[in-house]
Amino acid sequence: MVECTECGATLAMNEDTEVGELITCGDCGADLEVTGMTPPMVQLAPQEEEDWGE
Amino acid sequence: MVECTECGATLAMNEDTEVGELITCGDCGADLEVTGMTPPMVQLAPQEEEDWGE
Amino acid sequence: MFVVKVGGGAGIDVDNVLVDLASQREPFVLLHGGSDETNEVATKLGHPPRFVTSVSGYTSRRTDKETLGIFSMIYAGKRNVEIVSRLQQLGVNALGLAGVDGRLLEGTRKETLKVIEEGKRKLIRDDYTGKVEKVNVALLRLLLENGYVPVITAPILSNDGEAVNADVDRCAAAVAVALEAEELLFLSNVPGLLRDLKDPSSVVSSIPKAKIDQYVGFAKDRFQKKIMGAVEALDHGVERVVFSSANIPTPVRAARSGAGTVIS
Amino acid sequence: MFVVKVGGGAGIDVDNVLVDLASQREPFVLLHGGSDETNEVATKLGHPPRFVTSVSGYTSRRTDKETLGIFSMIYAGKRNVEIVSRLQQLGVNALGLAGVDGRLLEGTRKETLKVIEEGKRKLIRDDYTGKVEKVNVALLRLLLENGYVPVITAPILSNDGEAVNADVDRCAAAVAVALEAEELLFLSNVPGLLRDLKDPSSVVSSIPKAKIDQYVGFAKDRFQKKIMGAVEALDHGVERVVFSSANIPTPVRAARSGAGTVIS
Repeated sequence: MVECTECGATLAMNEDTEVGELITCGDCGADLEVTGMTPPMVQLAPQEEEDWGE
Repeated sequence: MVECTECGATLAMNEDTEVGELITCGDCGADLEVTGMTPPMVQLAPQEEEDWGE
Repeated sequence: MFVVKVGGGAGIDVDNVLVDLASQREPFVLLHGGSDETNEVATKLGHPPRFVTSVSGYTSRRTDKETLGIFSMIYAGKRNVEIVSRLQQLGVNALGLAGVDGRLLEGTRKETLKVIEEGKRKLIRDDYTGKVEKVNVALLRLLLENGYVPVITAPILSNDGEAVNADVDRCAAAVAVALEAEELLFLSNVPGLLRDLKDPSSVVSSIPKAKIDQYVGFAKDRFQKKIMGAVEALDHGVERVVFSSANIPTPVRAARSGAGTVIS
Repeated sequence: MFVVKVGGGAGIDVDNVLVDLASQREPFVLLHGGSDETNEVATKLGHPPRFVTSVSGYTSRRTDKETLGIFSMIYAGKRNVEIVSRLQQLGVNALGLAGVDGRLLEGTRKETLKVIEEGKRKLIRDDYTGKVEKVNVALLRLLLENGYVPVITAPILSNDGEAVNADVDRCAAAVAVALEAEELLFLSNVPGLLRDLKDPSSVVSSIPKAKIDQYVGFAKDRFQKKIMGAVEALDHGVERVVFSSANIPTPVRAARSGAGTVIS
């Protein structure tokens, strides 16, 4: 389990989650980047100026 | 055996001679390039402007 | 002045393009890719290519530091040297440049990349990819005015002085706009935009820029990017963008006189 | 104006040289090699490097077509891009050029090469090696006058428009002469010409050009070629040639103020 850095909600993390993976907070919808597994840690993922890719 | 293209002398060729090898005619000293093995063939090797290499 | 981009895919007769370019009187600038050969060499070097799909559905080459090195070996090294020396042999005074040279092509490196890999959404941080935003047109004019023909490829230079991978199609569009070229030609192993991918004769011969949205649907992923590049160029002054085959006789002359798909 | 050639061997701190170059006020041109990395990649690609010794005793890289491709990948590709982008990062407006670009370095390809291989004298015909004979100094001046710093490497262009391998030390000498540079610096992983190869402190500090023959004996094969290049440069107007280490603090400044072996 890990706490959403934006709204504090507790998020479940399934086994095969990896560092670098993006998960969405069920409560506030924030995009979170998994930065650690033991212990599980997340941070707000950077907002990316999405464009049609390179 | 093969004939020297410069002076006509007959030259012996040992077994491990290869195409591309240089051999010198015992009689006239010409530098000959082996261009074939079966049958053995030679031609005068180009005169190279020797310099200190690249 | 026209700009030609010749693809790096397998089955593209680059020499066919170079021979035709050598007979052109009008000034031109050439850009080239090298994707297939990069994949081959990367695999042989034990660092096989990986492609990632961005969350909005576009694929691009996963470019970590090692991949960037291999990318430079082929694009800026082997292929650029081969094309430049072949053009010199054909009497064209070609001069090869990667985007890093003299800050010819600059852009922002994407610090992070949101991608989908094996069904998972991931954030990639060590990707050396960027979007071209600036062209050193003064350098291009300097070389053109002194009789040189620029032969340009990636990598480009990021704002903090790093070499980064960039889509050469998009670089071609940026160069065409910067040079105020009338025409931008994309020559590759496809005859143009096909209504039916399996039917090479189903080439859409011409598309008015305003109706581009009706046709984008035909294009598959990579081709959609090419069309985006074309639209960008047309929006900034380029008059005609042509997608045509590199493998037909006199492919440059043909593309300039209506072969393939012409967007204008 | 001075010319610097930084080696491509392992153990050469190229970045150390680039940082020092970035602080130089006087205009300069940089040349670089890439031999060790070329050997590594050639081996990984299953085409390991082979060196042949000419009948007069000089070794050079056996350069068949495939080797030439790998050679271009590293010299003109990966390494040139790395050096140019690092210099740009340091505020130097570097512009990378291989000898083929704009016919910067031209020379005669050796149609045949008489070599000794496994004790046999052989004639090699498909070797892509050449000797630099012409420098496009107008191109160099054009770039220098417009604020660009040329970063030059092989391959060069043969008279019949083929890319060929060439000794970059010799190219550096030819560039120094063409630019009428006062100084030519060779920076590598050796402190200079050593009286005793095993004793790094046995550096010969200075050699008057007229007495070069007394010292050539100290040099082993590859270094003899470097000295030949130096003599050639001195015979054509270059005032000082310095062989010094790339790995000492401020290696360029040190070499310009007497470190290493100075021939003048």
